Amino acid sequence: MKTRVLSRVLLLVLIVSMVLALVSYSKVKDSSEERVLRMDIAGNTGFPAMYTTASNGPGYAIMSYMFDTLVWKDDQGELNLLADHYSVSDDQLTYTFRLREGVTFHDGTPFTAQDVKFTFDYTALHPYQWTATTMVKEARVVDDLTVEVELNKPYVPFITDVAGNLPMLPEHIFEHVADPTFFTAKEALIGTGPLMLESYDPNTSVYIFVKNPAYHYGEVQIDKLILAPCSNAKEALLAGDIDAAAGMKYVTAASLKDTENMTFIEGQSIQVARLYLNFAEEALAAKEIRQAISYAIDRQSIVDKAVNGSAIVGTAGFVHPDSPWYNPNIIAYHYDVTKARELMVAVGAIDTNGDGVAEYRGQKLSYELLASDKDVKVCEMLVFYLQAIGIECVARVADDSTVKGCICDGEFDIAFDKHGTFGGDPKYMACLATDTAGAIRASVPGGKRWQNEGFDRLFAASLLEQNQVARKELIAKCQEIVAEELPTLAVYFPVNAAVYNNTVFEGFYFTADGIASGIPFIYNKLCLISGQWQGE
Amino acid sequence: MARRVAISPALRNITRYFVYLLAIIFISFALPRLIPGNPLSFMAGDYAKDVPSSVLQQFGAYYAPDLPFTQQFILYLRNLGKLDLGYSFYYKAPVAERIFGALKWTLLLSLPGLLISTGLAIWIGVRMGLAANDRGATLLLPLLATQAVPTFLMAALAQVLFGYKLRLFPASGACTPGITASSPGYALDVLKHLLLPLIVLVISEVPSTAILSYNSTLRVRKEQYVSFAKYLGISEDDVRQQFVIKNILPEILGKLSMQTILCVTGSLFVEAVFSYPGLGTLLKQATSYRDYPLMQGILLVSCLYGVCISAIFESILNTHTRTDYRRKPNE
Amino acid sequence: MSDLWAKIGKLPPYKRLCLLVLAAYLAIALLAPAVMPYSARDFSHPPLVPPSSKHLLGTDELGHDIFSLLLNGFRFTVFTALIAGFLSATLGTALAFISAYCGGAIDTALHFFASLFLMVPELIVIMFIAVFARPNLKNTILAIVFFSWVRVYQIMRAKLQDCLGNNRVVYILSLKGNILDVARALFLDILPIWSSFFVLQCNKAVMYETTLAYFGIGDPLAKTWGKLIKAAMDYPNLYYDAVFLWYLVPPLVAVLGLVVSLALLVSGEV
Amino acid sequence: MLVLEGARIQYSHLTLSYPDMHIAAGEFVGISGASGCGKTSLLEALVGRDFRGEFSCERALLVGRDIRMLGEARYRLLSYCPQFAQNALNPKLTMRQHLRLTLKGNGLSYDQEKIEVLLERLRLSVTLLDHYPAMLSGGQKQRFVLFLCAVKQPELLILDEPSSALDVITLRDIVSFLTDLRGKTTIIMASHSQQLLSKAADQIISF
Repeated sequence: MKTRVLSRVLLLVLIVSMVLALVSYSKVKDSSEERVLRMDIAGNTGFPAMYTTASNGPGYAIMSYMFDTLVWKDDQGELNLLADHYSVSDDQLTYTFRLREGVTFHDGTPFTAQDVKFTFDYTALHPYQWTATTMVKEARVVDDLTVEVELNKPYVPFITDVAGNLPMLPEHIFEHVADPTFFTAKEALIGTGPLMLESYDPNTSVYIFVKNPAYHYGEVQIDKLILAPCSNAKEALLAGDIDAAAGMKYVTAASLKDTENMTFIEGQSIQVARLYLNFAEEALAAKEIRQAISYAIDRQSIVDKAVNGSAIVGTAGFVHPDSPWYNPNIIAYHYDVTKARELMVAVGAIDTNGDGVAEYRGQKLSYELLASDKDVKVCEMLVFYLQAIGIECVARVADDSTVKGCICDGEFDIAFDKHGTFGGDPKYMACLATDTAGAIRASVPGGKRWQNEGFDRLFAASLLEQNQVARKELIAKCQEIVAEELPTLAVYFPVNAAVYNNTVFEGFYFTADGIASGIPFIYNKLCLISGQWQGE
Repeated sequence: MARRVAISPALRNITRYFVYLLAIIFISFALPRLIPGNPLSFMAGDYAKDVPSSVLQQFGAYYAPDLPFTQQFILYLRNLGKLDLGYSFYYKAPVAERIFGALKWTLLLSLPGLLISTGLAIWIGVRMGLAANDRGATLLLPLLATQAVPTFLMAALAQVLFGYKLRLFPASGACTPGITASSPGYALDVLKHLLLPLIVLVISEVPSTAILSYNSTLRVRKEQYVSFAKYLGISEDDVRQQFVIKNILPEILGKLSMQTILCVTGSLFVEAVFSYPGLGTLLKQATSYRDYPLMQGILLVSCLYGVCISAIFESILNTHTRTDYRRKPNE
Repeated sequence: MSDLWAKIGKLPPYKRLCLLVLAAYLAIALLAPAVMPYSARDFSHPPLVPPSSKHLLGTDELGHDIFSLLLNGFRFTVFTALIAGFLSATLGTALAFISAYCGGAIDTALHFFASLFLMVPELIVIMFIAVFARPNLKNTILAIVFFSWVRVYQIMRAKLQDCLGNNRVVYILSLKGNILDVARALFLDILPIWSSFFVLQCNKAVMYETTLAYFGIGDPLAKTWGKLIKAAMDYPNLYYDAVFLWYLVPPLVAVLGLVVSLALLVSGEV
Repeated sequence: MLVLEGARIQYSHLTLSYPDMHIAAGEFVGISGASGCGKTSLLEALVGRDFRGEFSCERALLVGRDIRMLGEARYRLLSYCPQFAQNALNPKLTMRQHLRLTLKGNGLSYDQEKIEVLLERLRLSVTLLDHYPAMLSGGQKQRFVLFLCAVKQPELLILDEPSSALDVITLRDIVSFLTDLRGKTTIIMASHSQQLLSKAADQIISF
């Protein structure tokens, strides 16, 4: 009996020492001189080729490490990337791009005007989900490095929306590809970008890139970039498992502000969190009730408490207050319950039977409030505020996809959701117009929507107006209509933040108006060119 | 009963399992279709304008959302007959390939977890049950308390404490990013990443089995043959192994069968916290991106696995009880 | 009544302690509205205040008084547990009785469904339900019952099949008694097992509730302990400045206390 | 061998007291008395493991040592064959496994010849060794229990109602088996049957 106990104890000691040995072994880091930068990524973003990458922000950003567009943005704003310079014809119909000299694809093939033409031709055949190229009539090769793009009709945001979004494909590879959405061979990743994919593991969602030594825009400052999912970015960053945390919540990032070696950066706000109202509900279709709702919601408190100050209070005109397009003269709708109640009474929404819920034309103002399970706190506050003016809401939370899906299908009464692409050119206001072409899908609710001829006319005119001052005037008028009519209610504009370890790499920034169509992350590839490697 | 004698038990079992199979195929077909909203609405992400038409075609050809329900089901059966689970439009890869890629990691984590936890649980439970004067019951409190701590909480605490603060183990992932199957030290690296999730999984799984074997032991212990074994002077280890464990085994096997079924998804919480690339993580990804073929495939594979496991355990239990022993010599 | 007291008197001391704890839980659950210093819906307090005499357990990010939320959680969790436990123990027993009494095709069918339940990994089903069920308290309870009746059914069925074989029942059957007579005759045999199951299922219900809360099933605004724990876990700076001491630990201890007492009460019985 | 003085058993509603006993080595003692007079209670209290009552006595010595202090070690010295031995065998083990474990536990080696002789005396066939308990009849089980008790070569063999599940013929076998053991082993046998006791025992103590 004694010997058995002894042997068991010995076995235990053996196991423990093995484990400890294993663990101590892990401390030995490979001491190669490679400059490896490690960042976090929010889960799997698909096979990172142009047509196969996930249709979310990180999906595009990761793809853009390998593929360049004609123009691009850094923290200052627009710059020419594959284009050396471009010009626009007076009728706004023809764009002439002069390409940068000496650019090659990762496999050594030179990048020429023919590739640009091919890309426009190819996307006409195989629509690209990130940007529509339907307005392009024809792309013509002028010479090896010059290409002309002719449009069907003027499209003012062409440079930001198309030239700044559309990755240039190598003709010699894609000319043979019939269906690019299922093309996941290694060749599908050959572009002109600063990085080349070394490996992608769909199981672990780890992306490893190596530098493109022949990058045309400058020397890449790192040798390797590793992107891996990380469930606790803050601790991982402090522990040195990652060098930069891109997908950190604002509050978490802010808590690292004063930490040694950590740099906290705050992005521009290019997202909107807003209330969708279903106009099939008679009461919600009444302008006065929408205005009452707007007065009844204390947006400042929501920003302070529900999102811990990581946002800017929403404006009624659906344009960001920091934007050059913002019209400061619109109605502000400061929190005012008395006024809200007055509006309700004026329009006849009164609680007649004393159950605490108002009725409007015989119908009880009792709704379901749909929101993402990430926004339960906002949801709780909204329910509370609406209750105060006699609108009863039952909260229903679901995951992001369900919420977006229900909004797109019109299966909601009142919904709260966030979406991006809310910066830069105000073309995103298309989601409020009758003709929603050009708006991202997630921002257009299904079912019965707000429709206003005056707005439609002004907005359509703004898309064609070439004079900036006149266009600004049109957009300002649009905002006035929106603020008065309140087709949607912008609750707040979230602000993104990131933290990185400045002893490893210095020079991350948030891109002006977001990467490409407004992606609010620090994944801009040009950080890797302009930044400096700090580690030894 | 007499009428049934004509059908052999083997045939009856096969029929039964065939019906189970149909039932789970139907479940895997029906559940994803119960999700509200048009599947196509979900596919466009936050920034995308529209879903590529070829993806839609591919999806429509397999999932056929516009056909009537019965025809969809027939199509599904036909595809399954061809062993075609469809194409994941999020990963742009065959569903089967993605599932087995993830299943590999899940099993790597949960099978050892299951073996260790069951072994440990029986060891603890039987010892508790056999301890003199009910002293074993004192261990009941910590076991129950451990059982009551939600697994996700335990995992998160362990990760912060051992992974990040004490740096004893790698805190997340299945291997160091950058190390591939061909690099030297791969196996060791995988093992290191496995340890912390495994420990959490084992700790979360031990209490229920331990309490079960404790209760069973208490019952068996009251049996006359255990007392008699003592009277005969049979050694304590033999009493434990040959008299107690052998007799609580059927119950443990029943439990084990359930635990093994839970294996495929039971480690979900642990996987989620440690970013471990298993089936649970895949399912979460699939549901959040509404990758219907993938969701359907995961449901089918995990339910199939469940049926197989319970068939295996049932046959083990049957052979076990058959030799046992309940047969009278003249029967 | 005196019978009950005698039974309690016979219990080992630790079980009596469990009963005491459970009685305390029930009392707090009943008294909570009177004792709560603030309403659970009141978020007007400054957010993230450490414990003070005004806020015994501080406030959360929105500005709820955590102590009030905790008391409120007693109501939700204790009553959810009681209802779900009662329903699943009763449903399982009733089905088991039907199964054992009728036998034949009905038994085969019920047993088939029960086995199917055990074969389908439940987390998978939970995740699907999370996507399509409307979250409210009723659905939480239904979900709990849905997942937990099977075990009761299986064990009860075996026990009832034994019981139905015994003489007394055979006697009633021979007198052409109907199903109700049999049920009445077996009532006293079933009751103790049922009550053990009831306690056990209450216990399971509490644990399910925390898990379901993690998946976002249930009324999003009902402040159950599961929701409180999840809220605490989502708070990014939980492990700094000892916040977890008043944010995470109290609901966790409350859950542990309930689960452990319920489990200890029936330990060694089922 | 065994000394017992002033033994009393206290149940909640009942008190039993016993006459003093002095049993010498090699003796065959019968304990007689009507059902319910406490024979089994005494034996359980002295050597059993599942006794649920309060036992008190002035002296209880087994080979000169206090039996209450011996604990599990007492089973090195004595064999106890409980009443209703139908459930005394592990359903998951064959008779041979029972035998092997018993020998192992007592540090004895497997002596084919001796075992066959013992089995023969109890009129048990050697082939039965590979049977599971469920495959044996009640009488066979009873005899196997006795066989296992004997095979460990105890100094003291205690039997409680060995006749309970036996017909007259097997009873005769058992009596002759026990009488053969007399002299080598001290035997205490409790039975309500005066006839059985008077046939076998040297001394009969009546309660």
